[in-house]
Amino acid sequence: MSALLEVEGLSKNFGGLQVSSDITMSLHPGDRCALIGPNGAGKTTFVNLVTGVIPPTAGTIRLAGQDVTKLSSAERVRRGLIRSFQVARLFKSMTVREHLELAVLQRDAKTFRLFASVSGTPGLADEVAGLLDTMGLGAVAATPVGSLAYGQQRLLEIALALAMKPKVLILDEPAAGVPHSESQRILDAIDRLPKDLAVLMIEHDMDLVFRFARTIVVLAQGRLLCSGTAKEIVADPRVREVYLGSRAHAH
Amino acid sequence: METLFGIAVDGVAYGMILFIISVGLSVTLGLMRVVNLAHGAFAMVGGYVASYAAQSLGLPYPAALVVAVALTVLATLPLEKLLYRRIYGHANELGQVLLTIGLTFVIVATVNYLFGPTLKRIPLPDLLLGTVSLGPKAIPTHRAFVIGMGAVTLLGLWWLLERTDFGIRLRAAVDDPAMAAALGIRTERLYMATFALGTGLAALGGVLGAELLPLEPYYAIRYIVLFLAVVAVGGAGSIFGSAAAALALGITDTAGKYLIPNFGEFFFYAALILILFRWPHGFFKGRTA
Amino acid sequence: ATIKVGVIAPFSGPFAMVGKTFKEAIAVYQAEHGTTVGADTVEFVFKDLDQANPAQSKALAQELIVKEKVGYLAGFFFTPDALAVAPLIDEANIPAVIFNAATSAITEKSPRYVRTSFTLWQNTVPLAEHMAKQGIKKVVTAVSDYGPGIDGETAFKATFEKAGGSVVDTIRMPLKSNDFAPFMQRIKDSGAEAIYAFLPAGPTTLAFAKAFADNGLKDKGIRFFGPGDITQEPDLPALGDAALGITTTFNYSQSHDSAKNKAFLAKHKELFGSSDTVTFTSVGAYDGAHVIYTMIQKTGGKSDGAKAVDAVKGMSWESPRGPLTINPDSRHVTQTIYLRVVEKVDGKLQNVEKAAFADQPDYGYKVGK
Amino acid sequence: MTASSPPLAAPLKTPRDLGWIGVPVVAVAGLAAFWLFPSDLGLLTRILAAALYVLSLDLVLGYCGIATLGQAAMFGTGAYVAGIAAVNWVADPLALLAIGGVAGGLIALATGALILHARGLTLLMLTVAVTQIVQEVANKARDWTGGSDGLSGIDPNPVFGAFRFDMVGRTSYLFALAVLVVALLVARRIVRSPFGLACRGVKEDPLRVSALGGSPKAYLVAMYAVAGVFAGVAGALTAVTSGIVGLDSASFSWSAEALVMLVLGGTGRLYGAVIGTVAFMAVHHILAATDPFHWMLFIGLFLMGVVLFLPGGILSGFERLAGLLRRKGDKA
Amino acid sequence: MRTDEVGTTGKGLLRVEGLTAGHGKTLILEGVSFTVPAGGRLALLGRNGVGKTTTLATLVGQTTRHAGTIALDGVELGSLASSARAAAGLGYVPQTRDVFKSLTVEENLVTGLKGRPRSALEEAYALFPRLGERRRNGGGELSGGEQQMLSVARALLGKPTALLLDEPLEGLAPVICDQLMEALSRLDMTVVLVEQQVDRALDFADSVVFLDRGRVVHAGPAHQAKNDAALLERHLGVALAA
Ligand SMILES: Nc1ncnc2c1ncn2[C@@H]1O[C@H](COP(=O)(O)OP(=O)(O)OP(=O)(O)O)[C@@H](O)[C@H]1O
Ligand SMILES: Nc1ncnc2c1ncn2[C@@H]1O[C@H](COP(=O)(O)OP(=O)(O)OP(=O)(O)O)[C@@H](O)[C@H]1O
Ligand SMILES: [Mg+2]
Ligand SMILES: [Mg+2]
Repeated sequence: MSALLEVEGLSKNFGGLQVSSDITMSLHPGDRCALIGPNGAGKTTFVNLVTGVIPPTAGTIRLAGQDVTKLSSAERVRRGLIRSFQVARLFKSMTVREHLELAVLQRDAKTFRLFASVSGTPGLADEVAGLLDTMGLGAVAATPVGSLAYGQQRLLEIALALAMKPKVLILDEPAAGVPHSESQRILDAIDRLPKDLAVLMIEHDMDLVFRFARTIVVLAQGRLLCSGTAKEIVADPRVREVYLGSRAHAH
Repeated sequence: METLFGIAVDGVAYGMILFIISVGLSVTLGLMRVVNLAHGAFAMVGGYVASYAAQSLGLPYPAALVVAVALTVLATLPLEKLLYRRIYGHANELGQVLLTIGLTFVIVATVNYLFGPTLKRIPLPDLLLGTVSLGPKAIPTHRAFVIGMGAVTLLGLWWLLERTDFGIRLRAAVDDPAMAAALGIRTERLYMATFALGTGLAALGGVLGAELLPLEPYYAIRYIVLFLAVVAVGGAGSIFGSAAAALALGITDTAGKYLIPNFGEFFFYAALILILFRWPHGFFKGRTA
Repeated sequence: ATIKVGVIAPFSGPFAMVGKTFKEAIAVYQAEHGTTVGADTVEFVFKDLDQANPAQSKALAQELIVKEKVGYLAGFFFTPDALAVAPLIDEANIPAVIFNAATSAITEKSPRYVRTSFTLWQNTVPLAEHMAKQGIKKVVTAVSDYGPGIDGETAFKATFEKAGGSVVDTIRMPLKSNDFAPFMQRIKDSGAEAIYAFLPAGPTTLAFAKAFADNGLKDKGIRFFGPGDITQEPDLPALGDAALGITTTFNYSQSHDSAKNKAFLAKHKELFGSSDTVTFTSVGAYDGAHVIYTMIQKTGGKSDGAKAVDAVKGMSWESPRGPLTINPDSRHVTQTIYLRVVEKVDGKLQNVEKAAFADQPDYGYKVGK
Repeated sequence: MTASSPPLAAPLKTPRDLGWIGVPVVAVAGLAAFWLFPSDLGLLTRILAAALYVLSLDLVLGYCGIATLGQAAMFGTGAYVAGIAAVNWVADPLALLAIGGVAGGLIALATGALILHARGLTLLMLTVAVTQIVQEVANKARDWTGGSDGLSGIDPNPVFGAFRFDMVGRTSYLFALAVLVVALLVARRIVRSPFGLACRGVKEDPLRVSALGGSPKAYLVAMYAVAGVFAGVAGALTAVTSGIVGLDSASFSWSAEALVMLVLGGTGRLYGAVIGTVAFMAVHHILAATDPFHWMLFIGLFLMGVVLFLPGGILSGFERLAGLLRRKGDKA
Repeated sequence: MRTDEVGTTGKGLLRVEGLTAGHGKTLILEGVSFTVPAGGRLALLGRNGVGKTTTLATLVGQTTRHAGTIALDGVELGSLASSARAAAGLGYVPQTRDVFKSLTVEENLVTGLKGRPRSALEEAYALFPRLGERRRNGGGELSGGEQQMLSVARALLGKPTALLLDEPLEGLAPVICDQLMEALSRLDMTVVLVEQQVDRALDFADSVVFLDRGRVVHAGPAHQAKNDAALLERHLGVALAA
């Protein structure tokens, strides 16, 4: 099967600092890939590059075969490249429900309807309800996000990503601040996603990584250090040295 | 060639006056993030105090200048405690607009009542009268003086805000007051000091600029757009930015009026739009996180 | 019965002085002539319109007519505010006596307008002729870029060039100008011997006059002419020595030497403690009040605009500013225009009259734009 | 708290508007005023037109978070274009409103596309600049606009060919009231539409919106244009009812006044615009009538008082009052 | 509580009693009490949204306190301004990091100095070399983990007597986590730690408090809790990876 996302020779400098250098990788339908690496290795930057938040210094990005390197981030989203944010980024005064409604309407390109009513949009309510209980947010549906606990905000982040029916889903530390009990929800939700889409997850919580990922890619100082299955990675001395540290064996 | 030189000189002179008059706003609006539309009012108060001190009390110009700044700061500090303190913070920009407009109205009405609607002047010392000639071009001595004062203010402020712990703490307190307080920074005192700095500079500008922007009760409202323009183009909170902006606008305005006087207004605002189009955050990207 | 007169003028805001002078002049007139005409009591009702805002002007006029049931409208400092009421005074058949608004075209817009102030043409034509006679050849006009300014420019250019002079540059300065140095530079470069300048009284005029002195045009011997508004008495102290030598033509100056004026000033001082603020708007209102009184008297108190206006067409009388006649077709005062120079008279800056041009009509009537 | 209840308090969601009652309330109040102040219709008409104008600002500021000092650019354009049309070609009042609306919308679309990439103070300045330019154009094009003398001689036909604009201003007033009510209904519809929701998203965090696949600027420009239509209609309405257009209708101070009146009433609620306008203009009128020399002092204190004691505007005051009453009700 | 008997010599005795607080009128905490002896280490655990952050925020004075007392070495902090509490010796690392985005890394650290000389900054760079490399970068430019480091370093520079940490390990690479916990355990100051990585938290702490819906539902020694799977299951819904 052809790759959904192909990244080739991707590089980024901030001033003198090379944050990503010559990264080449690809995601295929059904991939469940984890991207790990030390702090400041360039993971979030990589995501920002792929999703078009910042322009690369060099390299190309192809989505389902088409070159999207020049496209705006919004355009990439419309083509199914969806990401969640490392630090929850939400509309503080809008309720949880409104968030999901907006996401769905946006996905269906219905947001320029000036004279329609939100509540009257067919199918919307049900879909939103579905998303709410997938993430166990039903109880707080009517709460302005500004007054949600951090963890709950993280869950909403994921819910939003799911609402957009991604082809390629990129999760930047989805479980940061979410306790293990809750993080299982996230994995379950991901498992319930259509099998043919590709998921890339950035995470520092190793149990989560090992539970989720079939392949793991390690990034260090902006370069691909190595990639492989959980076993191979844990076994790799370089990874232990730069990233996992002593506790790795615990798993 | 000579024309260009003339335009440059007049432009710079005008620009520096703009800077002196606006820099106070760059501090309150840019650094403290308070949309202080009463800036013009404070400048005016400074001007009136100086005018009164010089004309009725017969103080010499420098003394009048100092008195004006001092009194304005003293007079406005209570306002900080009573009014501004309640409206600090991002969320409240509109409240700030409304409150400071209201305050401006009150000050205008008061000044109008106390001093009447007629124009007031601050008599210059003989030293500042007449003109100094720069090559082919002569500019009023007073403007040369203002240029000097402008340069001093510029450097002083830059040092204070960028090089001292005060500056760092202030910027921290503006960036995230709650966290700053949790680190032991006494935000209230910091804000009060900065507010005082802002109004002091406003008063200074009001006095030094009086030759160009004559004192009358509606001064407070008349020129606010001008002040905002300088701060916006400079990049809120950037002192150098304000200076650069003031000069740029000064030169633009002068060139426009000289070359195509009948369309000077167009020229100025068209230029403003172009500049802000090219530098959406102002010359020196403001400290708006 | 009580006959109400609605006065629309700025009583607050930057032009509050104007309203004040209107009010005071009317008070002086009533103090001199009483508040009754025949069987009727005359009551003035004042409405505040702080800046040019025609829509508001019309709303106020409406209120005055409908609610206050006024028989006469008066006041009007700005041209648009005066123009705004044209349809109303026609429909209600009410006269509108204009105390100031100085654009010639106004009285053409309704037969019920009568104007007791002046127009820029009226002041400018004699000035231009005088300058030509002085042997001045090259002049730059520098006017604020709005109606009156442009009227002034047109009037000056037409007259001065007809008299053989040449206008080497016509500068229209944005109303909001603060820094006049560039204009001064331009005037210098134009090599003119004199300027004809008109700006609205207030801060801009002050800054302009200062710039004129500071940038050494005065020293260079360039002469400064203009309509009298720019050196109106209340502003002179602030203008200071920068104003010395400015030569203007105008229909009134405080220092005008006549019994009527002395009496007027005396009464004003008596009522309000000082007569320093007396200026052209004062006499505009004073004579306006006189016209209204006459109308009431001639119409025997019945409110009929058309009749009232006809009644005062051609009427002549002696005013503090000199002899006045209401021109029957333009319904604007024909009056003496004085040539004045700003001088220090025992320590106080004054517009000192140097010459008088009798019976000046509104040269701008039906000239069109 | 019982063990079953989720660990959070009742949502602190503020009502976006007064719900459906708002519109009828405005209509009824409007008619009441018609009977109560039959001889103040001139002023009341101006208030209604101003309310529509301020409403247009609420669409941008309250629902997109764009603070602008340029609303008068659209108002003025609407007023002048409608005025010029009236003087030269068109006489039907409704047609004139439409023309004004289109004009306002177009200028908003054009300038919005040019300036809406900016934020905050920069945007504020840009909107000011646009207004100044519009005003300067109006000043320069004397032959069309009458320049500073104002554009007079606007004399539209009777409404529906039946009701002529009388001197007392009855027609004008009812006409304006009808327009305002319709406008409120439309506005209410728009802010509750998917589009309105998206705009609120942009207000909160544009970047997040683009991460959802939307283009923030597109929404902003669209809403700016919609507001432009409202402002343009308001301008045309003023031109039609007052018969004259002056440079003040495209002035900075008129823009600033809109902002003041809106914040006074409360942003993001539509009705705040109406309440703020009525409050401000009524207070202004009364003060100016009673004590022209010092009204500014009192209106200044009034504004400050509102900020200090009714943060969120007069409407929020009402809401809090209602809230108190409701809680009392619950207790009883 | 047993922790009371632990030697209360040295500074940093933190005693919280009957704390009822929330955001504005909405109550989040109800009668939360616990005591940490000088130099003691308390782990504050609980599910999402039970009030852990609110508890710490209340200690530093960022929420509305309706009732209860907060005493540090006998000094009542409850009524003091946030800045005064910091002066009294509280250090705080918020869950959302709250680095000053418009300040450089170095300037951020300076804000934490509390009057100590700038030379002290080297301590921070020693603890997190990464920050040293980035000292001229804007705080907003830092990576998530780097911001976390900065937030922690900033708090440590002030030499607080009691340090409040809200999920300090979030977003840190395991190696860094090791280093940080190691560094923390070398500090001798009172520490209240909120952490999702329960195993690390319990290894570090000597006593633990479990919150649920704004109330303390269990308090006791950490080692005990660590081996009480049922307890953890009940209050966190997790069993530790053995
Ligand atoms: N705008 C920027 N300007 C300068 N440097 C930047 C900028 N953005 C990121 N960096 C630097 O690039 C490096 C990589 O940042 P990035 O956020 O990608 O790291 P990361 O792998 O996501 O780390 P973490 O796991 O801590 O989130 C960091 O050292 C950061 O300081
Ligand atoms: N600003 C706020 N206004 C109102 N309620 C709030 C606010 N912030 C948080 N809450 C509520 O208070 C409760 C406790 O929040 P808190 O952040 O203390 O939980 P937490 O234990 O830190 O959760 P997490 O582990 O996700 O950080 C939550 O239910 C949350 O919805
Ligand atoms: Mg990251
Ligand atoms: Mg928390």
